[in-house]
Amino acid sequence: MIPIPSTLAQWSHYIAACLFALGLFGFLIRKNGIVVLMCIELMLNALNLFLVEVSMRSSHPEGIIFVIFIITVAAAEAAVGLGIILNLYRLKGSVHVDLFKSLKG
Amino acid sequence: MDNLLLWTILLPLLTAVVCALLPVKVSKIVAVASTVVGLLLACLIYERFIPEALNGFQMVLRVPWITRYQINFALGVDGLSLPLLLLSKFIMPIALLASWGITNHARVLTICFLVLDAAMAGTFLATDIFLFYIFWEFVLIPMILIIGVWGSSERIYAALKFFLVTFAGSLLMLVAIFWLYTSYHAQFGTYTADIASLGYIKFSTDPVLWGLTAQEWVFLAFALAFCIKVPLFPLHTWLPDAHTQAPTGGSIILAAVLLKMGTYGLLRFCVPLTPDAFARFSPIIAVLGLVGIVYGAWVAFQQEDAKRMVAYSSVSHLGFIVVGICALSPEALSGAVLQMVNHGLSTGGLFLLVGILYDRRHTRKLSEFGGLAKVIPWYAFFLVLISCSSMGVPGLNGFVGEFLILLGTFQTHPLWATVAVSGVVFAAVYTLVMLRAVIWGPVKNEENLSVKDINPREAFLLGVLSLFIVWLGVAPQSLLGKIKPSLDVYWSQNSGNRETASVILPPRDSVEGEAGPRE
Amino acid sequence: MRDGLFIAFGILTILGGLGVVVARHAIFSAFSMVIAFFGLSALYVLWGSNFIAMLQILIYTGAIVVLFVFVVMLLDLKKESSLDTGSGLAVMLSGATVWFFSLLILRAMNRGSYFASEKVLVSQDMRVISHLLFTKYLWPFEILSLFLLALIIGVCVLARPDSKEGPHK
Amino acid sequence: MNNLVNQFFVPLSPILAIVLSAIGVTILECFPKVSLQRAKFALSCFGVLCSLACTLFLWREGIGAPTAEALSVAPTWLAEFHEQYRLDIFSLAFFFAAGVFTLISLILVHFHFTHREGPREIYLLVLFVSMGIYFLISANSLLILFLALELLSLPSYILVGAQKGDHKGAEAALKYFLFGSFATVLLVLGMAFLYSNYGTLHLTTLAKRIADYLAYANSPPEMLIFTLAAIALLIVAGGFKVGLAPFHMWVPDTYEGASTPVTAFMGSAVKLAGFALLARLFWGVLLPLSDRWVVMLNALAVVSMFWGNLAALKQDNLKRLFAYSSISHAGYLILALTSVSAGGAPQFEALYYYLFTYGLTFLGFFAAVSFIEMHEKTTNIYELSGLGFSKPWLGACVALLVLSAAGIPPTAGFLAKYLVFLEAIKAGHTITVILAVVSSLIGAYYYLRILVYLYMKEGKTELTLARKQPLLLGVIVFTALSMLVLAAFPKLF
Amino acid sequence: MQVVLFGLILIPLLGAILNGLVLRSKHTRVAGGIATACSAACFLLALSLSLNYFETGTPLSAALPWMSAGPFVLNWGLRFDALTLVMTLVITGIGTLIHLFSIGYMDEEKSPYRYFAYLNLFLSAMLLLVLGDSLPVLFVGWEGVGLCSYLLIGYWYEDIDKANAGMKAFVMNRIGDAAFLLGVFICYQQFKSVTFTEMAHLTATSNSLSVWWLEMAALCLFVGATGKSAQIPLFTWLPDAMAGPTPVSALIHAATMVTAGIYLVARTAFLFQVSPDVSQWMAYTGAFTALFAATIALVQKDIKKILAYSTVSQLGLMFVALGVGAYSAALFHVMTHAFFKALLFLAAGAIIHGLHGEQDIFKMGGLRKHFPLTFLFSSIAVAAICGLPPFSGFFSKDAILFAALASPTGDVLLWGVASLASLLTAFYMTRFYLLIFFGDYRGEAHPHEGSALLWIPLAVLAVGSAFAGLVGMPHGLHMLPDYFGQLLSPVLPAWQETHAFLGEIGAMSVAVAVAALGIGTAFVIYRKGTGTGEKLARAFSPLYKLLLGKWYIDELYELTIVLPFKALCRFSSRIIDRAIDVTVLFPARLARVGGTALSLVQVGAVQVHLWIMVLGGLVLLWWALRGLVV
Repeated sequence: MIPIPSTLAQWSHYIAACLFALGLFGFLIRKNGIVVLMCIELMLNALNLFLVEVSMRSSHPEGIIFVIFIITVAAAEAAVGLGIILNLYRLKGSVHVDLFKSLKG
Repeated sequence: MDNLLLWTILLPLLTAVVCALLPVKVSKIVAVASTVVGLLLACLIYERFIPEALNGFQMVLRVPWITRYQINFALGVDGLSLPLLLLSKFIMPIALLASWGITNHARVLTICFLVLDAAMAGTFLATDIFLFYIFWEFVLIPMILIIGVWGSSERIYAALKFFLVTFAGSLLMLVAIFWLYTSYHAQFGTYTADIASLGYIKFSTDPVLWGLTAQEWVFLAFALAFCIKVPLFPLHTWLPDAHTQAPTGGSIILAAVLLKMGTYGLLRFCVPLTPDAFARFSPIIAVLGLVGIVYGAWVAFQQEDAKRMVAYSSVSHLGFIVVGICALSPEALSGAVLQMVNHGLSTGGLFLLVGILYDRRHTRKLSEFGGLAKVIPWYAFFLVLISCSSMGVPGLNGFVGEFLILLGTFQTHPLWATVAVSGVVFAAVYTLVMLRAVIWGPVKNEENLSVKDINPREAFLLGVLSLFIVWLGVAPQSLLGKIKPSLDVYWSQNSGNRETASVILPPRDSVEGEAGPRE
Repeated sequence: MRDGLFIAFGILTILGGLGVVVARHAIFSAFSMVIAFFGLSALYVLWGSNFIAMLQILIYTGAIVVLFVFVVMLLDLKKESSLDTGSGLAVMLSGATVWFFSLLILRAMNRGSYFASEKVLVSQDMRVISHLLFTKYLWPFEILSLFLLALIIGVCVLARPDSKEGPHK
Repeated sequence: MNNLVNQFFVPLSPILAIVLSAIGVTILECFPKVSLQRAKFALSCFGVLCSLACTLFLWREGIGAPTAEALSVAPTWLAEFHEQYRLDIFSLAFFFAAGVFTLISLILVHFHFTHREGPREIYLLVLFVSMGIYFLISANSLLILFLALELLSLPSYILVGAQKGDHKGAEAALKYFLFGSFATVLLVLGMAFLYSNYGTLHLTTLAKRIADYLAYANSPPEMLIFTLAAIALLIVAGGFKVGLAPFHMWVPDTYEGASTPVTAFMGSAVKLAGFALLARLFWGVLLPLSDRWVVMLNALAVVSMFWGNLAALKQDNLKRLFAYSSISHAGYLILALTSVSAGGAPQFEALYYYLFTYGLTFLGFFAAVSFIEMHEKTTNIYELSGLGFSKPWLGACVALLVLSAAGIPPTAGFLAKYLVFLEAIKAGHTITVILAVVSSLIGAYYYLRILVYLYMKEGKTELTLARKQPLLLGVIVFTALSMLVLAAFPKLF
Repeated sequence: MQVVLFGLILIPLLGAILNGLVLRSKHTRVAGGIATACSAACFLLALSLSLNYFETGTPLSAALPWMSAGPFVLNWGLRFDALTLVMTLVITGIGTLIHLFSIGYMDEEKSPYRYFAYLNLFLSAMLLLVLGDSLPVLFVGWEGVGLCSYLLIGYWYEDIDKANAGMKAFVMNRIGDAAFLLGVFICYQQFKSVTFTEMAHLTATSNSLSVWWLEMAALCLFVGATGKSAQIPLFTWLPDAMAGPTPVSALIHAATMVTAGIYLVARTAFLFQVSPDVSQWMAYTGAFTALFAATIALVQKDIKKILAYSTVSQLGLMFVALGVGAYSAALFHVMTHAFFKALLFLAAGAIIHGLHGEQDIFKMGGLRKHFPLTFLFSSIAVAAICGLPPFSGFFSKDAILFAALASPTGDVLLWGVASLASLLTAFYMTRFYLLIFFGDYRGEAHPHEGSALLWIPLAVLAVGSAFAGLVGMPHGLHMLPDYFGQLLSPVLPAWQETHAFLGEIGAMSVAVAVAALGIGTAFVIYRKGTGTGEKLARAFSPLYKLLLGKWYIDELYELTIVLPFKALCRFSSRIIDRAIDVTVLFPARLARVGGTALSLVQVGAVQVHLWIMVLGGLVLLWWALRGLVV
């Protein structure tokens, strides 16, 4: 039984939020497909941090379980995302996402 | 399955399926035969219809359908629907035969007509508001196909316009139907889609939006749908296009039956379901009808295209019917119902005649014709006769309806009748101008000299139409007498206060056990 | 001590995240991501969730980032001359959106009430978690296995080089 | 043993059938040198058929979820399993729909990829997506919802980009993937918020706690902050999945870019899953807060209807056109979702009926598109010219399907709209319904355009059937007929 | 016996159908024979009915159901009373003669069956008009005769002017008909019945009637009558109607149809009795129409136009009689006028036929040699119309003039105007007579007398013109009883003689003097052909042109009514309808614009799409949390 440090309790979710915001920002503005994927990972990690915080604060293990699943899924998503990016690279020789806008209107 | 009403709907549908499988020529014959049988069925219904049975619908059929919402497949016939059923069944073989000459995709055309037949019969016979709506909208589909596939050059535009404008109105009606339906549920704790039962809804008198009460909104939603279909004055612009572009058979049905669905709807829904709102708004609608009478005639007078002229004349004629409905006097009511039939015969006949001319000359421009009385005397004879019916020459059917409408309207609203009477004059103007342009005068155009007179098939159609035109002019009592008691009841229930009416008459739900509100 | 560590690793994490977003070359983004993940796992340790911290290092840093780096290397992307962010307007709009978005989230996190707020930490060690995984969360766990099977097959489909082979050849 | 059968295998049988057939297909995949496509197709179909049969069996036998008493004497793991696995009438109904959609999609896939190159594993991927849908439908925990959603999403990203060398497919996959993963992030964020507020991932418990929270008279509004934020985020995530504006931007691009049967599958089964997710969350959990989310969802529904219908007016590509149409239909479906009067129970029937008929319409139409694509190589609306006469039966079926999509009587599409609107009016959403009605008027125009091309334009060439395609034509006829049958006998549901 | 009443209508109707639809004979004699036979059968039937009436003295009536709606019940009710008797005899009698004449006149026609079918149809409608026992039934005949008139005027439809004349007649009649209908509605509103007997009965007995409404009814019916009987302001169609075959002009536009208005007013006399203002108006309208038409007739050159304006003028006189309450005098004049005007028209027809279509009297002259019989009969007719005793016109016109003077509602002005009209009538008829039959022949065509079919009817009519007046001798002469008045007395109210400055004999003397003056003046001017007349015309050139141009009433109507109406129609069709169409379709256009805009939003760049999604989520989040965190 260790008391929660006040900084941890007060600032942890700030870090999560910052990370999330950074991820989201990068997600929206970066044109390199791979970096965009990384930004998604950043956002997921921010969520993980938040979930761990919640779970630990309440001494409740479900959040941790959730985090484990999220990590797994994130890995899978990264794999699929990279596969898709690879596919695109094969077609166009670039991973610049704005090159792919033939579908519109 | 021994219900006649059901067969009036089923028969054409089954025939449509059969026709889809048969060779084209056979399918045409089968279709005509089937519609003739349909007509006989309608006659049988007419025969079995008991005028004195005052309590609502007769030959009722009720099959549970969506039980969860108490929606039934319910059919019935009363004095309002009987004439229109007869009309639609009568017009159908005529329309089919009028389209006999169409050779491209003739089988599909036949099927469209048959489906239309079923849908129209269903519209007039449905006593369940949901079923009514289904048929009401379903009519549009075969009709736009008929216009859009077999029409003239601008057919697609006309078909889309026809569909979208009429669909627009009916969608708002749908919302009103929902509203009625849920209100009934809120008030009586049970659902019903029975049209008569929905009349028991008590509306609050508080305004809900823009100072109008719920009842008025419901009324407006219904009225919009029906007035577009009629079509009432500012909502009429789809009609000339649809009529002009449609093939002859389509025009005939459109004019003869489809427009009547609007006036029928006004009578069937707007008046009984929302009586107070009707009382409040009927002057506006009547004024629009009056404007339509006059305006339709004026515009018809200016038309170059024969079909457009007849179309605008429909606007004018239907104006009479609307005014008659709004006047809500027993004479005008009978007149309006009769006039629906009359207009169907005369305008249907006119479209047939224009179509015959179009078949021969491939133009409908009035200026292309002239002097045809010399070349095709029989055609001229029928044109004059049916034109006379259209402009209400007494002794023919058009007069009886118009006369009763005006007579009845004058009893409640002398001013309306006075304005409407001017329509009689204008009708003569544009009809006579049309006659002059087509059959009188010298034969100016060489091509007109080789025009052939009507063939036996056309002569038969025109003859039958003329026969009924004269018949209804001379002996309208055969129809009026059948529907009179029913209309009298209708009138007494819907004019003034309902309490006295219910004292005079047995309550509506005493005959149909299920009709009334259930606890 | 814990506070100091927390602040340090927190800053490290955020800097790592920033690096991911602003690095010009993808490979630097990947390396920044390693820094961020490392900081995060440290934070997990501080929160007392050693198991997650371990997973973070193993899976994220060890597998995912490696995957990224591998792909970046494979694709041989040239170093971009400027940050590939699109027009300034887009950046500003996105920035404003993100700022407002995170503001809302953050304030929600600040004001929202957590379901329990005993100021204590209970160690969630591996035993507890694995027990849960194999009893209460066995069903999701099995689904996860199917998920991974699907993933393997899917990635196979994606990554397989163009085969001119039709299904019925 | 009997217990195990009755309380585990039997309730799980619809899913098990799919899983087993998927494993079977996986085994078949191990022999890449042999062309086993037909066998895989047959096995997949067999699995789905078995699943359907199991569903119907369970339906007839009265759902089949064990009772509380039965569970109290059952082994712990079984009780814990049933805590996570939810088998109710909702699940069964959605199982059935998902099964039917999957089966038809499989047929479409089979047809499509018989004639062109595609991955061998496509049936397997479809089965995985379908599996994900089944899990999602029967989920009783946020965790499983999340997992199942991923299980159905990842293979569908791959399905979209499955055709090698197809620029459009690859682009569509990228867009779908980016949207999907971002939606996942938001979904998880929402779930995390719910979890942080209530401390559980279990849906039933969650629902109970929310109800308790609200019942607790002095609960300050701050207590609901996480829940409300979660509502917003779940709407975004679910809205993405069902293609609700403004989270729909991927839909046109992806539907256009994906191969036709995949689009059909996504537009029917995946959309169904999206609604299962939304219904599970908003009806199962957040119902007491309906006054909060109904407004939001209704607003989005209206935006969706108009956005979809208006944007569809300009489209000439049938797939894109139906993509926009599906956006507007998402709006109508959301209306069914929000038709919960205060304190009233949600009206499951309307939503389900709409989903089912719409799914069939979509599948049937895309079967026809697939057919046309095979002959004409494009999916442009012009390819339909004159089809109504050159192929009267096919044309009639397409016309019927289009009419149903437009919601014109006497098709099931109309009845579906009718029920949805009725429920919405009952719930008091009159203005929304009026707007919905106006938007369906706009929509009628582009559906009519299809009808115009079918019947009113001259066809360029006569379509000649390259090969007999009984299955595909069977699908088209079946879906078209079901539009009439479902309308005539809605009691089948 | 009652069935016989329907027979009166059905026989000519069957004749029409037989001729027009079944046989369609191209031989004038066959078609004409059938038609004439039908007409003659009607005459015999009418005669037997009349005899029956004379014997029993009770009206005969018959009814078949027509329509019923609510409380309104209407029958095809026919009633044969004294008024009907007179009209029926005139119609069938003169009708038969004219049918007969037509056989000779239309001998070179290509489709005579059409002509005779129309003629029989007309007879049927006209009989229905006079037999109908209620306003609507009367109206059926009323419109029926209008239709036949339209068809017959436009019989030679290949000449577009003739078709136009028919149309003009129909439309102008329709204006009157509209008013007629309003009158019917008012009657129904007041009496809850539309049969004449009931209405008359109620007028006499009921006190719940609104006099104002009754006056309105009378006014409406009068307006209806002005349409059919060509009174101001609806008279311009009648001269144009001369485009039809001359026998038609004789039958329809002189003898029978145009008098339907008179008949209507007489039939609804009970209404006009209680509407003195309307009666007064009617009298003045009639008087001024009489004068007005007479002035125009003074200078016309077309033989039929002169007769047409003369008809208008004579009808005006009848309305004067009706207006002052002398219904029986009006009817009397209807009868005598039918004889002499039909005779005049038929004579004109014989001449036109003999001159191969020449109608300009300035190109005639001296025809008494070529048409001796026609000349003889015309002389009688002219004498009658000028009012020379003892020809029929004298008695009837005198009765009217005296009534205009001595009736309670009459006055000197009325009498003066009517007498002036008589003076002018005498003048222009004498001019007509002199220019045609005397002097030298000024035309080119070779004149010849027609066949017996042409002159036999003339002879019969001449007898009528000469002696028909004797049945209505004025009391003042104390020679013969007023059979005519006695016959009609059960049906028509009598007028009360009041003291005037002239007695009956005095008025008669003045009338004769006036006639003599007119004849004398004309004789002075036209004795030697056209010379003096032309000089006078030059002397009074503006007036002459005004009269020759018929006071330019047609042009006035064209300018004030027809052109504005056409402009209005064009405006409605080209501007208003277009505007409505654009307005109705505006939402559709708007939707297309919206669709285009939304397609533009879909730019294809994935991050823009994502940004929109984020924005949407942001708005949702803000909405969900508003008030709590922001």
